[in-house]
Amino acid sequence: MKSIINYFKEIFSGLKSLVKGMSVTGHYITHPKEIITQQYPENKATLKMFERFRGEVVLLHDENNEHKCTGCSACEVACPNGTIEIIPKRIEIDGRKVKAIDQFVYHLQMCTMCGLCIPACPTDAIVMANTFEHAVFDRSKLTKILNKPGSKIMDGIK
Amino acid sequence: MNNEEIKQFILDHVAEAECMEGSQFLQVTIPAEKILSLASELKANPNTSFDYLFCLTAVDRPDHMEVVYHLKSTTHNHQFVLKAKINTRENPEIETVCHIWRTAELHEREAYDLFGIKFLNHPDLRRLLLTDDWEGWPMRKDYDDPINMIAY
Amino acid sequence: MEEIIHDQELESKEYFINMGPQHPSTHGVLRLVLSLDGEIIRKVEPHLGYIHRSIEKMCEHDSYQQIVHLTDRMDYLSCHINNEAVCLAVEQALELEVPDRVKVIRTIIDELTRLSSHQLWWGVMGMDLGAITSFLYGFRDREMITDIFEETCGARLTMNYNIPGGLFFDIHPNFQKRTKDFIAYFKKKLPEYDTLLSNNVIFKQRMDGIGKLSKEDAISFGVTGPTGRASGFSCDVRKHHPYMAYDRVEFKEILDTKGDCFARYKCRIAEMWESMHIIEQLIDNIPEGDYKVPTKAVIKLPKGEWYQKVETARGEFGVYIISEGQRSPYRLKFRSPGFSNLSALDHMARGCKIADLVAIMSTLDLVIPDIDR
Amino acid sequence: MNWLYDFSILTQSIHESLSGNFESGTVLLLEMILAGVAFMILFALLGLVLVYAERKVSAFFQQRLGPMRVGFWGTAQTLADVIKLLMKEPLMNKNADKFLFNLAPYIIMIAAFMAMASLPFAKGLQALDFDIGLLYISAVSSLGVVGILLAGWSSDNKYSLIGALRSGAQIISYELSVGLSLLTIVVLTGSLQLSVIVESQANGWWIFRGHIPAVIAFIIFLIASTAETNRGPFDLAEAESELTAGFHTEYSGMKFAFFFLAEFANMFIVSAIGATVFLGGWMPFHIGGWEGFNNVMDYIPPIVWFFGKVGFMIFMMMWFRWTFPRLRIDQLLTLEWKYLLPVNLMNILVMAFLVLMGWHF
Repeated sequence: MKSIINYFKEIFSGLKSLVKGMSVTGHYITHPKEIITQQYPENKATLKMFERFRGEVVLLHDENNEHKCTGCSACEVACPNGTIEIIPKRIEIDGRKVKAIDQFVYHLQMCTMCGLCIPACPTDAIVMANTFEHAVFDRSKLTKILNKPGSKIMDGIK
Repeated sequence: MNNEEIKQFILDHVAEAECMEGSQFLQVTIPAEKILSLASELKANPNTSFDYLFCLTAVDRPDHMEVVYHLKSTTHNHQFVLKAKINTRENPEIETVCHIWRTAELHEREAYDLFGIKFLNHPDLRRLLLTDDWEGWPMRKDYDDPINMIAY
Repeated sequence: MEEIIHDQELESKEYFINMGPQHPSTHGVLRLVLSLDGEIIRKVEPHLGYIHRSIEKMCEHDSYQQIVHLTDRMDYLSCHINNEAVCLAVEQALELEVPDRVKVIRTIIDELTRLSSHQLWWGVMGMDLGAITSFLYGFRDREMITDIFEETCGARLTMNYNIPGGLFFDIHPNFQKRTKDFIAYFKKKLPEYDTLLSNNVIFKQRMDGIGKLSKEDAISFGVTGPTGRASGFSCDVRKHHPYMAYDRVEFKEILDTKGDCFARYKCRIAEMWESMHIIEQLIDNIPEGDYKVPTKAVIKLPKGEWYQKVETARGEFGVYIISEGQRSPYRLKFRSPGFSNLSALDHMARGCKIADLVAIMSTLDLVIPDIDR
Repeated sequence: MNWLYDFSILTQSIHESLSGNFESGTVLLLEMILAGVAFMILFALLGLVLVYAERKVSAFFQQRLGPMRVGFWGTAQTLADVIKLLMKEPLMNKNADKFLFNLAPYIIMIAAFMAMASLPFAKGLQALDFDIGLLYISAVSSLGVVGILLAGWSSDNKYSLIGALRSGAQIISYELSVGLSLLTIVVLTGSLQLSVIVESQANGWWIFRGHIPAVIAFIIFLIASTAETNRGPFDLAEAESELTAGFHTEYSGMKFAFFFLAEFANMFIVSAIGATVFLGGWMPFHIGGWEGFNNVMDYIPPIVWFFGKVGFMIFMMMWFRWTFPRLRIDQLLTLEWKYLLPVNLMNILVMAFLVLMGWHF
């Protein structure tokens, strides 16, 4: 007799647990306000990344098209993946030959966004930007030259 | 048991063991031939009962190979590092411990895969991480892979 | 006639199935070769290495700061804890004492990482058993933690927030508020996990008594983390070798003795409560101070060797550094919890059905990059 | 507007106009073609609507929005998917049994068609009204498993084979429960003819009139029919986390779409049977004595009632699917042989006793 009671108890407790489980999903279908989907390209205007988000390395330029990079290669050394390549050149400032950058080459395809290059920079020339849409149609487009054409080093940066 | 007692215990069993108080654990180096007898003793003896092998790895030294066993006892809560020194780099061989600590089976396969150390009597000694037709032992210091070079 | 009868007798013959490298329940590129007798599993043989990147070899050429970011890519679900292992080893070797503030922040983020990892595990676990809805609920809650990470650490998954000697940045001003909000929110949502899956009769029956692992086997296989603790193996590094702020918080080590899938499941759910408990104790008491101690640009460890273990969401993660005094380690070994946990899979799955293997795998909570390295 | 309430007027007029123009053999042929075309259109529409509904319902269960991009609120999503599936390359394993491999999806579709033929959609809207209609449907709807078994066998894939065998064991077992739970109501109606079953519920649906045994039978039917359609917690034949995709692992393109469509068609069929037998088919909801209320209910066309009830059943099945984890094969058989079948047998006895004593309403 006991086993028969247990048998029915089992059925009822089983059914009860199933109904309870269904109540959880049932709660969400009756509360459409709790939908968490974000429709990405449509909400672009309101979408804001957190300021510390590491998207890609950029070389800061001011309004005079001047940057702070001296070409010291500290970031190149700090980078674990060989993402940054500094091609230096010699320029003349006040009659002295000084090392400067010719091209600041940045291989986005190799970057792991670890951010080690940022604190390595002695002049705070590079920062991490918040951009996150890096998809391009051609891999070669991922190799970027960060210093803008015609830009030069800011005065007083050594 | 404290480090001193473990040291004494090992010296009783393997006279030629070299002990060193490392920065963290007691490090004991023994010849590779002695590993099986010492390991079974360390596991079986109720005073030591090192039943938990939490790390097994190999080190490639300039003139010899080492297999490093990090041992811990879950009952006595003491731990130490056992190093088995294999005197050759050409064709290193050592007895397996995988029937003493079963976790060693995969760890030894990994060590074989990356260092080329042959674990004798291992039930299934094959390449683990690399493909079966891989040539060479990548974690050795003299391994040269011109295709997948690390850029420096 | 006899011959014909003999021919027609049903002989059971073992056959093989390749589960993976592309398979919905292997969570990555793990390949299991199953020997099957009907649906009963006779043998499971893992074939690894599909995403082997030889991180240990790469570490032999990298500076210690750079090694830290490589550990992100191993167990990506507990990346912060992995980072911490390397940082702790380096700090120990350099005999650096990090400020209290760093210790507390690291502990909080450790526990947040553990929570987010367990949330993902819970979702994926449900999905492996066919309850796809749990996957989205798990991710919904995890999203809040990744937002906290993104705001403070600058990335959602591979955060690289630890550096030898401290942290990359100080915490964001919103960090405490967000974390408290999350704890309040998740305390309401976690019972929902129980009603949806844990108490479900189908779920219970699928997990109960499946994939048993005894305590002796767990120790012998080196199975750690919630998986080992469900078998009664007291292996919580946070308790046995406290690091960071774990010696000043009060928490329980979740232990079970049954060692089956359901015990492992319950252990992880209980661990989520414990993690929230730890965070609650610390979040209001972050001491003031520096967020890092200055280190040299080129860190050179003295000659010697160090082994540092930490408790990741999957178990005991160890870093074994042998230094010869150079800027890179002479040899560096990562003892990854998944690797040892996986070795017990064959032992646990023999005699089970294919559906059980899926349950066992998801309660082992394997992360394949962690195993392959 | 009268034809909306009684389709026999419409069908009769079509029949008469055809009879006036052709001889009887041609009329029969033309009518068969007409009915066939109508069912095909219904089939396609069902596929489109149900796939969309499944996606949306599952999305709302999971706090998502579901398809939103193609058409208004993603309504054209299924259409886009059909086009995609049509353009896909039909691949086949080298060692697959080509004939059976190609045959399998059609068998499943044909089984679904045959079952659908005898469903009473509304008054007078029924292609075949056998006097053993219920028996016919339960016989035909289990034919689909032949297609699944063939698909699994001929694919030359072990995953498919395991899935097919699982499905075989499952459907053979659950066919029993479906049949017995339907029989419980047949005890009440005393007829297997679907139109008679529907007519007998004019004064109230059997689920209300049959006391608790009818409710139990309904619950059992709901569980067993979900299992019979290989859905929800019983989708062992597919079991995507264990067997990748089970019996249709190797299918692609349009042949895969047939399996996909058949799943939804089967879901519709079992829901329709359930709605017909337990919930009164196209009969409106009546409460004895409330004349005004009953008149309002009568005003809603029967076809709306029918599809509403079917929709309710389908929604329940979706709810199961998106809540529960999948059963293991031994659990599945335990559930059937240890729980559903004994309860069902007992239930049928109780029902027979009730009917014998005349205690039902």
